[in-house]
Amino acid sequence: MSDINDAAEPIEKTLFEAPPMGEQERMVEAILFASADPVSVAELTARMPHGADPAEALVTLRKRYDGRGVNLVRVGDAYAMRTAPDLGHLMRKETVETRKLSRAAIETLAIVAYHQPVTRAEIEEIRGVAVSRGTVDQLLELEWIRLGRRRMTPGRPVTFVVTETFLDHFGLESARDLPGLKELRSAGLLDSRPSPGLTPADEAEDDGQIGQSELFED
Amino acid sequence: MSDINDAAEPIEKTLFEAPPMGEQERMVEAILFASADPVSVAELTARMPHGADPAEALVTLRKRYDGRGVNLVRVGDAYAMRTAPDLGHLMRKETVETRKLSRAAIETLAIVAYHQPVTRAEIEEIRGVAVSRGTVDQLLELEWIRLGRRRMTPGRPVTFVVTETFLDHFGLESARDLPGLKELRSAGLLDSRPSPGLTPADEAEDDGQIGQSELFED
Amino acid sequence: MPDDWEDDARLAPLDRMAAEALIVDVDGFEGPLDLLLTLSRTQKVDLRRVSVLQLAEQYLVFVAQAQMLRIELAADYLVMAAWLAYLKSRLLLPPEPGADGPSAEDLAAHLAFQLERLSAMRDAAARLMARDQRGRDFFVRGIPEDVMRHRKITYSATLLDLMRAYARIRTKDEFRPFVMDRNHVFTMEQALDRMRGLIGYAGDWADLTSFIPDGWDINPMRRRSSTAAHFAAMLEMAKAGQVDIRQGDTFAPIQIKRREAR
Repeated sequence: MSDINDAAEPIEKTLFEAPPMGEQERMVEAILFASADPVSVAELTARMPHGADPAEALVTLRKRYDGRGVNLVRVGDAYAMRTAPDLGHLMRKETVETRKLSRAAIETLAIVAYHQPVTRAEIEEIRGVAVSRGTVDQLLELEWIRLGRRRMTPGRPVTFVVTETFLDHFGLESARDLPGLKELRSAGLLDSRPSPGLTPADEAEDDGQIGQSELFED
Repeated sequence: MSDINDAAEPIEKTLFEAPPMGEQERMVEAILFASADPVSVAELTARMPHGADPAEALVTLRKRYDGRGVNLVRVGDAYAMRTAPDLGHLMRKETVETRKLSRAAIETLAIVAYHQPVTRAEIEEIRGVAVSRGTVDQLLELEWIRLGRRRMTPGRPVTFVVTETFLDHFGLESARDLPGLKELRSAGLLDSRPSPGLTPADEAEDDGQIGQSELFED
Repeated sequence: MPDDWEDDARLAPLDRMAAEALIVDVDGFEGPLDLLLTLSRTQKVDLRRVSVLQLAEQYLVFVAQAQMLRIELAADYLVMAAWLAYLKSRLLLPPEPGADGPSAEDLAAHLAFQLERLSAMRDAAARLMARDQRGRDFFVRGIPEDVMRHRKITYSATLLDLMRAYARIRTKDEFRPFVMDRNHVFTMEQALDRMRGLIGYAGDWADLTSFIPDGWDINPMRRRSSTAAHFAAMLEMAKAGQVDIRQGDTFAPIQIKRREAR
């Protein structure tokens, strides 16, 4: 949480008295309730009066909503109010029919999530098949993946990473909370293991330089 | 509140055990939160498990949100969650953008500053191009120029002068503090090539049309 | 055909059924790796201990059958088949002493790794999709309140901007007399008219400066302008073949004479 505190540290504390914590909690509550999308601590700070510390208010507010019908959840660096997942059956009326994702799209999404930042060539190597433009486009359109930094290898290929919208959709606090991530990593299945010489896909140009250290960097 | 109780009176109570009141409250909370429109008691009853008493849950839930950042309010025959009225100001976001003045505006401003009081026709004569209404309006709106006395010439045209706000913005004590042509030249801001046949002494002559005596009157 | 039947007969009935099912379904596979993963399931072992040799054979049988049934296989299936045939031979033969490159065991291990990784990613994808999802299991605020955005624009300008702007206008201003003041300018057209008239009277060589009219030789600006105009007019006439030009030395007076008509 230290990063949150840093972000919320007001630069000038002198000019106005910050509102009492109870009031700050009400303000955070009102702002989060009003927004369908997660709100970052920085934005909360910007919208609240001078000297307010939304990070602290978030902690107490989160406790207050613990076990309620609506919960305060963390999404990446932002926070949002969401109905408790166990009450989903009451909300069928609100369900938005989402397009069925193809198997290729689901697998590609999982590979981006678990291997990010990942290049298209790496996705293709893992799936053993070419990734169609439409698959990537669909995930980009859903705003579940976005372009990351270019890889510093010959050709400077673009990489893909998952977005906050992705985290929000799957109720994840961060990409570190992906199910089974630790097990996959300790089994070495997230390594970019260079193929020994000739390989069927002949993907000599792309792998090897991924560097595990780059995974899940912020 | 009697109407609520009437509407919520369950007709058959026998088939299933109704969920405990705490659970019912959570359900009402989640449904109200997620609904796009206010929800009536009848609709709550229809969506909640058999035997539930949303009217009672609404009463406790309303108390729970009393004084919070979000309140449970009654809208006609239905209920909804709304931001506490005193926090409405948080739903506004001020963004401050800093822009550079356009070339036309800064030139017009400079002419007003150096030649005040100056008429629009004079500004146009000095700039050599027409001055758009928008440019003058923008400077008036910024309160950097204001209307001065009317010129005692045919048509009695209005004049423009610079304001206190202008002096304040540019850190000047008075318009007399503006650097003169010689200073501009020695600062390298004026093209120092003297035009043929024109001696520095001639410079005074074209100021003459503007009415030298009128310059910098207050 | 008999050969093919013989091949087929070597397969265990279960394997044959599996292979036939696969053939029917060839369009359902997402590439050779997907097919290999499916084939490996028939071994019913941990993917780490999968027999790549056995897998290679299964794959080659699959491809052979597909070809027998005249099913068009995509190129990458055939590339994989060629590679697996190569790997199979490498696995069966003793390693050549002093051979370069990775060993057959390394290649087999990497293939097993690829299969395990693909399988793990599929499981991960399934687990991801099984999570509570927004809009299906949990919901956002149904009546989001729009944040009213008030955009406040402040304009900035510094004293230097102001001075620069003024300097810009004044610089323009200073050139104005030069443009406006036509009475100090003698144009080439004027000089040309004048010289055409005069040249006929001057039968012999005459100094160019003698053509300059009275009143244009004292004021330096007028003198410069008229000299330039007459010089240009002279060149124009020389080009038209109307005059000859001569000059004794550098900076010596320029003399002109009408060219005799032939």
